Amino acid sequence: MCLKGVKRMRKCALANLDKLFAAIAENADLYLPVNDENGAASYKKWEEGTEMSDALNTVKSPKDFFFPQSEDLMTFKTEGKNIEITDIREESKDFVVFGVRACDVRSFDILDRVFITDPQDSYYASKREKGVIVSMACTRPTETCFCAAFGIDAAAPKGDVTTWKTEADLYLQANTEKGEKLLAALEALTEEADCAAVEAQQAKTRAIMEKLPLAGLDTEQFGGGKTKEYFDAPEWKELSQSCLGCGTCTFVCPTCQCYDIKDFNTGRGVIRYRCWDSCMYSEFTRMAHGNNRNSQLERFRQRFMHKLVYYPENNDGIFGCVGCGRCLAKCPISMNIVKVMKTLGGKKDE
Amino acid sequence: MSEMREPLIPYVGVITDVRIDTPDIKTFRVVTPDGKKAFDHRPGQCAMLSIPGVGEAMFSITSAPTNTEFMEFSIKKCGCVTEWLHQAEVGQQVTIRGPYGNPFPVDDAFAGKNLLFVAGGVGLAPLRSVINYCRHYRDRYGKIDIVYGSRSKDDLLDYKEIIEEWATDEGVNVHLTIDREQEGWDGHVGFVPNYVKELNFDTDKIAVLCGPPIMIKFTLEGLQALGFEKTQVYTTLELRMKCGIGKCGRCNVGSKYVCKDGPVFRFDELDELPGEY
Amino acid sequence: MQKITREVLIEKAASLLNEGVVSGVLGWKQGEFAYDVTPALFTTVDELNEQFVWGDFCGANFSKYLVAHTRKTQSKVLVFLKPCDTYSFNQLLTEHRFDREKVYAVGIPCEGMADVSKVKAIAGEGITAIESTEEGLAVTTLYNDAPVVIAYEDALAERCINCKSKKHVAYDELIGEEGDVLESGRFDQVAALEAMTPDERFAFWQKELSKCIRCNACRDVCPACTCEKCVFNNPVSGAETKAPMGTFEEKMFHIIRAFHVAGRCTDCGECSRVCPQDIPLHLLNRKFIKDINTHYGEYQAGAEVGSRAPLVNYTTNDVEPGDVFERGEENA
Amino acid sequence: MQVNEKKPLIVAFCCNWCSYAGADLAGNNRLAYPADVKIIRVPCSCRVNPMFILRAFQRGADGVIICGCHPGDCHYTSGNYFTRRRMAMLFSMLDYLGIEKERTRVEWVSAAEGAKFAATMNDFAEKVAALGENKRLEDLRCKK
Repeated sequence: MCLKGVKRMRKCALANLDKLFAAIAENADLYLPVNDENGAASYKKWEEGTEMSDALNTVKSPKDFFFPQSEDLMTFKTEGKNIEITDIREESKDFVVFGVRACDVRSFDILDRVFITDPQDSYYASKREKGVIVSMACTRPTETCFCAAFGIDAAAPKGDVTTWKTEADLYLQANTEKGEKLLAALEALTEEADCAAVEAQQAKTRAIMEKLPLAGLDTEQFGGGKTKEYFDAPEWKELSQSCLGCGTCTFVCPTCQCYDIKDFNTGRGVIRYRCWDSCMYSEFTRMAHGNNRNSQLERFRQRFMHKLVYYPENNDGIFGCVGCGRCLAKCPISMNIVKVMKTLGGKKDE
Repeated sequence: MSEMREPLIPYVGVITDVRIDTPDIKTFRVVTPDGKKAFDHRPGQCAMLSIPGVGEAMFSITSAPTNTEFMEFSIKKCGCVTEWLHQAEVGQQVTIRGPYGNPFPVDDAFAGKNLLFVAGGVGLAPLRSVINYCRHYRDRYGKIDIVYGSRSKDDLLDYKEIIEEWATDEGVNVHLTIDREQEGWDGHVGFVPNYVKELNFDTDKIAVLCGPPIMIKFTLEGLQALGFEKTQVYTTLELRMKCGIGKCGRCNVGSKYVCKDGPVFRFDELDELPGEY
Repeated sequence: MQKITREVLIEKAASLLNEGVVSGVLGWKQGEFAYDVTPALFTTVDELNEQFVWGDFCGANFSKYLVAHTRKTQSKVLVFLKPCDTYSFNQLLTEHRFDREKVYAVGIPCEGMADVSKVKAIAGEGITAIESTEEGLAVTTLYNDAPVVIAYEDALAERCINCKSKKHVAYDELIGEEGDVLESGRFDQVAALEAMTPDERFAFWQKELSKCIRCNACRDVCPACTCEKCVFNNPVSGAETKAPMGTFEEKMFHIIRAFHVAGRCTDCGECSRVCPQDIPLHLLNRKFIKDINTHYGEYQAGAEVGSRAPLVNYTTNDVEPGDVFERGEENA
Repeated sequence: MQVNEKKPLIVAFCCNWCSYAGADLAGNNRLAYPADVKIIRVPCSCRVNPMFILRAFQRGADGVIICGCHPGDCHYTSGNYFTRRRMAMLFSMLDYLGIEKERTRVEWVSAAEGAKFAATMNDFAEKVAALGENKRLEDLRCKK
């Protein structure tokens, strides 16, 4: 939000962006979206000469920074009958994630509500504490975007610092103490600015948002307490029938947080690590005595019910989806949460 | 960093006793390396045991909280971890973390009530904790009935303790049954749900069920036929778990996480959940 | 642009449904956007009329769905097969993976499918409509005033640029004209990689495979991957892994995945199509196909039902493992 | 034998009927071959799953050699013919991925060829040693 008088707006000429990045990188590791040769963006560590991607978003979400795809938790040494446990947690380094979109910023709130509630997950929490989120407002949302359905304003993302990239300048505004600290360190490279350019850009973006094909997607009919209403809906059969049961949607999703804990025997000891897991996988809930979600229909339903009903039920009505559109773009069979919402929600109008 | 206790990092535990209960169930006694109980728990709570390199699994703590010296786990051989444990000898170290989950409401809903425990097979393990807790604080509860059944006499868990201690307690009635006739068995023969119906219990009590899903299903129906309300019947669920703290997503059923919000549920609470357990 | 229209296919499907020959139709269903098409089972003519789609984004291969589908039902299902799909169809039949009696296969010609990422790269983001015209795909976006017309060859998916065959090798009925097996340049990229130095090849694959997020989409979509329990899912196989850990696991996964389908892979290209990270997985499969052709004689999996896959076969004078490098290079 | 700072670790899968006996014969005849060759006995060379080879590299092997009966002499009639095809395909794939082709080998060693066994191992160990440590198929976790 561009609030005159309340928060200070700073700007930095785009020509000086590299200097700005260099200044940030002096005190912390700086990560920003970078294009590969096919134009697909992913977060990379900034080095001299790294060019920030203009892509709308990265293929993988930035949840990796706090909840990496795989992460060592502890190690064991066994000798005879004895076990020695080593806590391998280390002090995380300060880091800055630059250019996070509004949808992904919201995803951190969603993950926080899982990992930073009692009992706190110290692996996640320590990284969250050390990480500074610098968000960037969207200017060219695409057809798969539907963040507005979840009350997210793509033109005014949250995060520790919000930035807007205009033709000539990068506008920066701090939202938190961490953000203030970062901007204070960049004082020399930025100058006081007014909000006019930002407001003009926001108006333009919001006008596009209203024209998006998925604008007006209705979330009203979902939320906590709707388990009975949707769980046995006959539509699940049709929706799930061609699901391959792969983990693409889960792994590109910024809010999916199911994980597995596994042991790896290195020959010298055992590393206990955790890695992303997917409720879409057939062995996710398999136990020695059976599986409580045996069919792909049940597993498919679990994923969407969790995002649309179970999560909001436990978290003050906040949905477990941010409308980033990654699953829409990447699902091998083009089945996704929007189709689920429209199919399940649509039946109520009839 | 390390001063912050990370819930996923376990303690070291030592197996100090292995009791062979049935052909496929052993009971393990676990303490910390300095001989103490690893942590306090409430009846019905669980703990994560693991063997590094093999895996980690959730087990109900079968010993009662009133036992302040050690914890016991009755474990049936059925997967990687349990098979490994069954080969373990006294002195073997394992890792342990917990306690996890909600206990039975022994101090509120159960207080002053008559209690009926119905268990099948290894389903006695979680109930043993609460039964012994209630026996310990005998004056806080009314009459206690225990219905326990298994495939055969040899498959009855804690048989010695049941006969020598539970059955001899004042106000505790033990009803044992086995599935099929067996030489040397002059007790009741038949499935647990039918036996519960035959015993025709009064509805002035709280019932607690644990056993195979099919037993729970029919026992609940039997109790309802006798006039029990779902609000009077408790059970404890078992689902695949990895983290034990309601984060990894595996034991999620509806908006509940069995490891955190369960494993103890009242049947009217279960009605609110989708039937995926 | 496809030569056969949607209406022709609907007419065929509707008449077979109405006659009671089939009880369902496996076909493509229109999604939210012009390019997002979901494989679906249609059971009524109304559904077909409303949602069935056939066009330049109908890439999904239905052969694998027949495995699960023919198990569930007693009646016949109609399946539309593009030429490349018929190879997978035959290969699955060779491996006795579905009941041929329960399938009514309709071959349809294919002019090649468009790759939506190529379309996006040219027309930009924010696609609101795509129309197939004589000149090419007319793409309307939020940010362009007039539709951008993309020539079909510029939007063609990689696997279709190197289409190996327009000939249907299996069908009960064919709609449209039969095509021919083509001389494709599908091994050119493999040969180009072979011509590199080992260091360059290693760098290439290291870069590509390190992108892997182990979503298993390549495996789960593959018509050759129909094991009841995949070795990578089986906790007792010793190979169960879920994440690309460190430096090794993703190489292991992709080598073994390709190896397990070597000699059975029909080169349908679904693995590369679905990869969310755009890893050119077909280059692994094609390497095996090329090697098999070079060392054990030309072999096209799925070309005929009942043929013996090269890796479950042998001759007494096969090439020695130590000699494949030399001979491979001669033929490169 | 030329030795770098670190001796190469070599895993040799030997078929029970020919090559393992060949190794035995090499030992009985006091023929020297590097001690860093770790022999894994398998019932037939075709028991060697490609995954075994990759796992060996993951866990620190610098070279992997598969030894079986001579083609035509398989105890199970045709096992080694299948091995020959499989390994040809696998080795070619590893080479395609940029993994040094000298790190893998298949050799046919009969029970009578103790000398060949020792010579093969010496030669293989030398070639692998010249390549240095296996970096391209390593798992860093196993080196911690």
